[in-house]
Amino acid sequence: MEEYPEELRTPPVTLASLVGCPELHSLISTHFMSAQPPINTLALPDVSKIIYLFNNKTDSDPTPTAPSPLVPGIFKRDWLLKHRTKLPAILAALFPSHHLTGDPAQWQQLCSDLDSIKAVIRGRNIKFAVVVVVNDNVDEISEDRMIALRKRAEVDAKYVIVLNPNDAANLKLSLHRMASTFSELAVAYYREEGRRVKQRIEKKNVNSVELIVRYCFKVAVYAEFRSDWPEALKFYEEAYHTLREIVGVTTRLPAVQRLVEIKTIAEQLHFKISTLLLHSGKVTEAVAWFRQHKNAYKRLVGAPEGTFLHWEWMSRQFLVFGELLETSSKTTQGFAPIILSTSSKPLCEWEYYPAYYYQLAAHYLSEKRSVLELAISMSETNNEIDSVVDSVVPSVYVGQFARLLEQGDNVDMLPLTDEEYICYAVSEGKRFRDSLEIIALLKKAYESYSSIKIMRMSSFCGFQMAKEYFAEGDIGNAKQILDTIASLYRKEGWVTLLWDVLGYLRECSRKVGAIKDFVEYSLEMAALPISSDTGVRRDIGLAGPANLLQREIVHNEVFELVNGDSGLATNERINNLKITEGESLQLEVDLVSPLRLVMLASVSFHEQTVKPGASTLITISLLSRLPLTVDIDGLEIQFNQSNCNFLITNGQKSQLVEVSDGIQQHRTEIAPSLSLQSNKWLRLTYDVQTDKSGKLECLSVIAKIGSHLSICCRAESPASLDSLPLWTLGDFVQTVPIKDPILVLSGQKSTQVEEPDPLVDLHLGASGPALVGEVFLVPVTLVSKGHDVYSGELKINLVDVKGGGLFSPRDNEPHAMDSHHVQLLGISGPEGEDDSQLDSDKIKKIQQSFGLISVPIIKNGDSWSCKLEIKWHRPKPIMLYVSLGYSPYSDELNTQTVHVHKNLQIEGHNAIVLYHQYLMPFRQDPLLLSKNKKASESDHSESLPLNQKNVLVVSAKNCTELPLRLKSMSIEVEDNAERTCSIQHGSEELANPALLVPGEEFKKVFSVSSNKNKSKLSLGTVCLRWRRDLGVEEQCATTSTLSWVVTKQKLPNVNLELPPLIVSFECPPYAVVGDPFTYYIRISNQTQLLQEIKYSLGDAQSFVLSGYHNDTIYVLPKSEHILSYKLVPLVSGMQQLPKFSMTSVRYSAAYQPSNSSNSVFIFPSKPHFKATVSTNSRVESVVNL
Amino acid sequence: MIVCVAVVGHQNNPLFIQSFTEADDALKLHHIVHCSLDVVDERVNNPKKSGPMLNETFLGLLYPIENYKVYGYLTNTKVKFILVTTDLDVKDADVRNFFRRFHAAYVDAVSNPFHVPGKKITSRTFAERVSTIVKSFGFSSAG
Amino acid sequence: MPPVAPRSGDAIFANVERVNAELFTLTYGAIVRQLLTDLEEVEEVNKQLDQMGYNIGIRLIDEFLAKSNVSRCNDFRETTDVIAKVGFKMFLGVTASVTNWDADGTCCSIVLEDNPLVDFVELPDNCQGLYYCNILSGVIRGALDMVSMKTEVTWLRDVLRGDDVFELQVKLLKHVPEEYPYKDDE
Amino acid sequence: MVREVSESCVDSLLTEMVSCYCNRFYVNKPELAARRIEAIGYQVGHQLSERYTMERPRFTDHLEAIKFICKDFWSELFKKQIDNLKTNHRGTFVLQDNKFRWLARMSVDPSTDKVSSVEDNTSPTAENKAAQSMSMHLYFPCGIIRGALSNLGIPCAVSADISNLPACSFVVRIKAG
Repeated sequence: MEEYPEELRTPPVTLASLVGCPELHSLISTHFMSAQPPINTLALPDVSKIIYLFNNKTDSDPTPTAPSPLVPGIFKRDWLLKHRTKLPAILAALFPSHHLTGDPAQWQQLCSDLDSIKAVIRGRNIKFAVVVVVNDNVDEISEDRMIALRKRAEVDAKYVIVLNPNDAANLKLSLHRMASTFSELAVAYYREEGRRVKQRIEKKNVNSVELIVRYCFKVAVYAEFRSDWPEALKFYEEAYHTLREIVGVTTRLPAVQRLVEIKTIAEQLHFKISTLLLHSGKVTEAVAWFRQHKNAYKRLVGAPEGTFLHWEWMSRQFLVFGELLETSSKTTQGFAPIILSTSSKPLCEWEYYPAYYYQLAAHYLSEKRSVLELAISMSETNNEIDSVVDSVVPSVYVGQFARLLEQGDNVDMLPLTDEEYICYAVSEGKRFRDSLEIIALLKKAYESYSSIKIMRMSSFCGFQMAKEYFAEGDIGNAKQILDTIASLYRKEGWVTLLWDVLGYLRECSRKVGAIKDFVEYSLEMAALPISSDTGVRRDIGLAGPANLLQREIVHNEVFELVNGDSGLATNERINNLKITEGESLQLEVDLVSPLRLVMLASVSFHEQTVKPGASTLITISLLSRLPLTVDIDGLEIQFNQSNCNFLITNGQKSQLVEVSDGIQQHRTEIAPSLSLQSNKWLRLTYDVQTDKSGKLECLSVIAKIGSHLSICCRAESPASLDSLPLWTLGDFVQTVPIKDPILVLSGQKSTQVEEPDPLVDLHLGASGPALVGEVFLVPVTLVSKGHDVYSGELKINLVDVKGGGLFSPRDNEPHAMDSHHVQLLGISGPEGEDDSQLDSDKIKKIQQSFGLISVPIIKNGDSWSCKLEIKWHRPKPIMLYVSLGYSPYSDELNTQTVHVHKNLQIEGHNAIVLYHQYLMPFRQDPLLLSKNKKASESDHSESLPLNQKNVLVVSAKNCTELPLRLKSMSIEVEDNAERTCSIQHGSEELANPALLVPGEEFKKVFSVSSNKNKSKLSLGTVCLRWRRDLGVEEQCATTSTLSWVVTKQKLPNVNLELPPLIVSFECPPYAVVGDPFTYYIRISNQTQLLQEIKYSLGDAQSFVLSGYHNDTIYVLPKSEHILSYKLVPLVSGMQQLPKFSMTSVRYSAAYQPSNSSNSVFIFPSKPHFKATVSTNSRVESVVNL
Repeated sequence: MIVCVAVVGHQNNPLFIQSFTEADDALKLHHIVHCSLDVVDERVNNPKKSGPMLNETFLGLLYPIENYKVYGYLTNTKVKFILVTTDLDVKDADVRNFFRRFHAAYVDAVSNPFHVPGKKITSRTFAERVSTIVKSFGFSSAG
Repeated sequence: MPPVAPRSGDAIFANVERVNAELFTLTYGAIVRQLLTDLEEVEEVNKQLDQMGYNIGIRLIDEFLAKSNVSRCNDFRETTDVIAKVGFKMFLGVTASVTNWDADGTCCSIVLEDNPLVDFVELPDNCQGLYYCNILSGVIRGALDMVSMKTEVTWLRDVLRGDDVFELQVKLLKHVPEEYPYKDDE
Repeated sequence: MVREVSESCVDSLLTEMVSCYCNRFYVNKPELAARRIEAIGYQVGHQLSERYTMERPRFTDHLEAIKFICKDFWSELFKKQIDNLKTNHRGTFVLQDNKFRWLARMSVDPSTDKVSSVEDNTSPTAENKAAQSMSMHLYFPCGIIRGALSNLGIPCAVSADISNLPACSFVVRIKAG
């Protein structure tokens, strides 16, 4: 597109010419440029210059005057340019206002100027406008002056424009008016011009088709000037079609040049048309148009000697259209190509891609190049033509050339003969390096395709590009592109294409003497699955024909090379590839390498696991797809445990293969034969043995071939072997690397070596169930029997047997520590070895349920022990896992560890169950209303009478199977809670810890009284100090050494209420048969209200009594009523007093006193007491109350 | 006349490719076939462009290149048949008919127990059948 | 001559349950291929095919006798004839012919033009030693065994190996004319 | 006209194939035998699907392909269609054949146990031998279905369920991706 003249590439712009007032020109022209539509200005300082502007035109335009019957050319080369730069549509004369208003002389001058201008533009209907430049206020130009001016200038009023550069306000406005006026005039001008030319076409008397073409072109251009695109398109197309008719008709020029001219014109018209189409967004039309353009001229090759011109032209067509398409697709992005499947020749997606056109442009250019080269080789011509060639120049007409002939000072143009022209063209052609151009085109295509992920197409372009690079000797670029392409062809298995690419790559590496690359490419080629002839016979690339024979040739060549055979020296193709002695070449073959075809190693252990020191079988299977049998000198099998590496040498080869350093000490097997036949598994089975535990994996198999080459194949497991490239062998039944049907499916290249049996005993000496709360000690003992223990480590794990997990955030605990049900508190080293020292040098990690502690070196036969401290917060069984990991050897290299595991389930029990009860004062019963309600209500919390002395009995029961020692029992109140009641009891500590045998209870009595008026009473927490009974050493064990376990239990809150009535009984502590005593029943009314009481006293056969059996009484507020009875006991022994029952009418609460409180002991006769001191702890604490 | 036919596997690997030209452009034809796979992908991946012939095995004209026309066919088993011809105006009917017969031949070829699915077709019988189909191209429906 | 004329193979074939031959052909092909992958050695495969054929043969003979109401035939010549004419037809839907009798009537050839087993089949180059249809020879051997004729069946011609027809040579080794167990069933 | 052979050919061939792999090659490695039998079925299914999808537009989705298996494919093989197709719309399909021909034939086939006696008398009791060989037989049709589907571009796993004979249902689990 660049080679087109600018005037052709861009749409034409109106041209206006300004005369006079040069100081304003720049101002005006800049404004016009930015106006819409823009206007180019042609500025003339003063009228005198007009003459020069136009007179040259007068003689250089014969067309209107004498239409010669034979037109020398179709388009004038300069016509378009002229109309854009020289020939204005409007001429505007600028006059300063004072020329109108000033003295007559100035007016005269003005008039004469006007006349001369009119003289010039007379005949050609250039539009005329007058601009009056006012410097100060406008109004001083009198109306009649203006009219006079208009008369003189013969212009319509609206074409006289007043411009005042000084008043900024109106300047813009007036300039704008000026622009619009001008463009209006211009449109008129171009329309008239166009109509004029059109008339010529319409009246059919135009005798030459050339002229019609020219006229159509002009009309179109004029239409473009006034941006009437549809018309422009219409006439360009008309011109184009008419032109097509000329072909073969006209005989104006010699054949070749005639064609050249026509094609050039066609090219311009086509360019215009497709530009217009694309700019109006008609992509599909444009593409269709291009297709027909291409088809119309494709066959017009013309005379054989000029063929290259045709190809060049074609190439340019594609290139230009491609560029147009690209630019337009940039502007109007995302057009969706719809395939017009209705039409007979549907467009297809590809014709919408610029890359498609670049590709073909390149294609034609290479066509051109080949033809041109031919032409050049033939055109060894006489030098008189050559002299002509130098003087050839483009002629006046587009697409024509002439030779310039200077005689003295007058120059004239002579027509060329075709022969001369061809010579000229050829010599021109010589000046260009087509291959660079071709590369550029292909690059555009390549990149454009790959940018829209059309990989195959782009690869194809890339390949051609690479070939060009190669031809140019730019090996670097060539190789780089070829490599990327090769990978695609590999991936999709296009063997023939790959073969070709590899052929080039191979030559590239040959050229730069990259021997490793050369060998790799060669081997890959040789291994390609090309068995039958692929039909690619001729047009073979550097690779030669793709067939078995050629593969074998390549195979032989490369193996001769690596074997350093002297025979190669003669072969000059390979002279810059040499392997010097001692130099070795190692190829790596991994899962992704293309060389996987060349050699593939599948390795399978016969067992999944092995005992250390025991030997297991391993099968190494090699497969090669090279066309010929390869004789391997030695195989080197490498494992992750290098001491297992071994070497297999070829029995037939006498000379010893040198092995890569560090292998010598390893064993060497001798295989009868190591010849690797094409497509046949070479299977070798040997045994390996290791005493190092852990994973034993075969890493790689290195095949040594000849003195230089070694191929290192990554070992693969047969189980995962199916990932071979997808093109591998079509015409063979697939074979498996191993015969054994199981190994084929499951064989692995690695095996697990078990660790040696441990020779250390691990004892967990735990005794009985643990008690909740106490620190439970589990002694761990290590006894070494046969192994020394180095860098030993104990791991301890506590696991909930029920699997519930030891950590339970769900139940919210008052003590954070209780969030663990069972907790590993610590690990105490063996006696004598104290923690601090143990901490200092050894690891010791303790978490809630996990512990890690390092074990010192234990010599064979020695033992070591420590204690685990575990605390239960909940009664639940746990599983204790203890595992010892150690290494039997002191040296750091051999870091193989042996493990011993032990586990033990430990029950956790509650040691002590606490419960409590409340007692009333003796023979006194408050009436607690809540008691009566109890039945109905669900509230089971106890209630106590307000400001009465109450008795609390707390008892602790030993529910274990072993005796416990009790230190103390007390009730503690949380510090924060204010004391709501007073609790008295005896000394915290018991004088000497009480022994509590299993199942036995320990009771302690507290007296509780509350006077504060509170409904609820929080009593605090019972807190019990205890420990296991140590039996024998109980005595010697002083309290200081032994830690006491503290068991706490919060007492439930109790309700307090004021009893309205309190009944208390009074009678002597004992009575004697026969002699009477008084039995008082005291009913005290605690309330402010009068209480009506119904009571009754039942009969009792063991007593005779006097007094009312039942009655109703009234007890006054805050006072008490006493009933007194005389009783005479009749029977001795513990006797029930007569049963008393009463009902409070107010509360409708019936009420019986508890039986316990109303029985009395009757002696048969008067007893005699002696006071004694009891030591019984229980009595004592009662007395305490 | 038909210059090249090819069978391409669902991984775009060539299963069978045969050119029928005396001209020395076999390799070029291989390239053309390979490139045409891009068009097939395009057609299959956004069927809206290919309009009515959605899911039809016959893909129609893939793309025109200098002097060649390339036609495509995609079986239910994602196997592609590519046909390259030099004829300028080809009847769709002929191409369809060609592919139909070609498909039948292909099916018999892959029914050979020794044919490994997804691997090259090396059957001679297939090659022969193909060349007869190719020879008879155009006549079947023309007359 | 047997009292009841044996029904013609076509008649029987028309009446038996028939299935699409493709399934049969492809299945057999798949089996052969699998055997080749598992056993690798062509000779092994031949042996296995023959063995399979034998097992099938000793089973099919019942159905054959039942359907074809061929009364038990003691004469070797007659038997082979029935197998060729009726047997092949009623099972494979193809007819075979018996030729090349030797002088003492203990050896002949069964010739097959057509054979559903080999539709679509082409032997790969590296399987040339394979007797693809070896199962047939096995079947015949097995069937004849059950009518107490010890035979040896070998391939003389094989279309897959480029011959024009299949030719099986059946050689009678020894004929044990004692009652064979199936008498009681009838 | 489509070529045909007697059904007993196919049946005896299958029976023999199964017993060959179960009782001769992999006597006490049933899982290996199963693999082989499945592989054979796979190849057959692969080839048949190629054959039976000729002349028909490409399937747009999995369901279409499955339906094809249930209808045309099945009737080509068994002269009947799958009786019931269920799916969970998450890639699992259950194809039920109320009277699966190959099993039906097998169970009535009197020669099965005789075969076993011919091959090895060390075999366990006849009926669980039959059950075992029946499940072995099923690897073949499973392979066929898998082969057919994977050739249609649907990688999947197929298992058979004979909990209620003679009905047999094949469970197809399509592999994601």
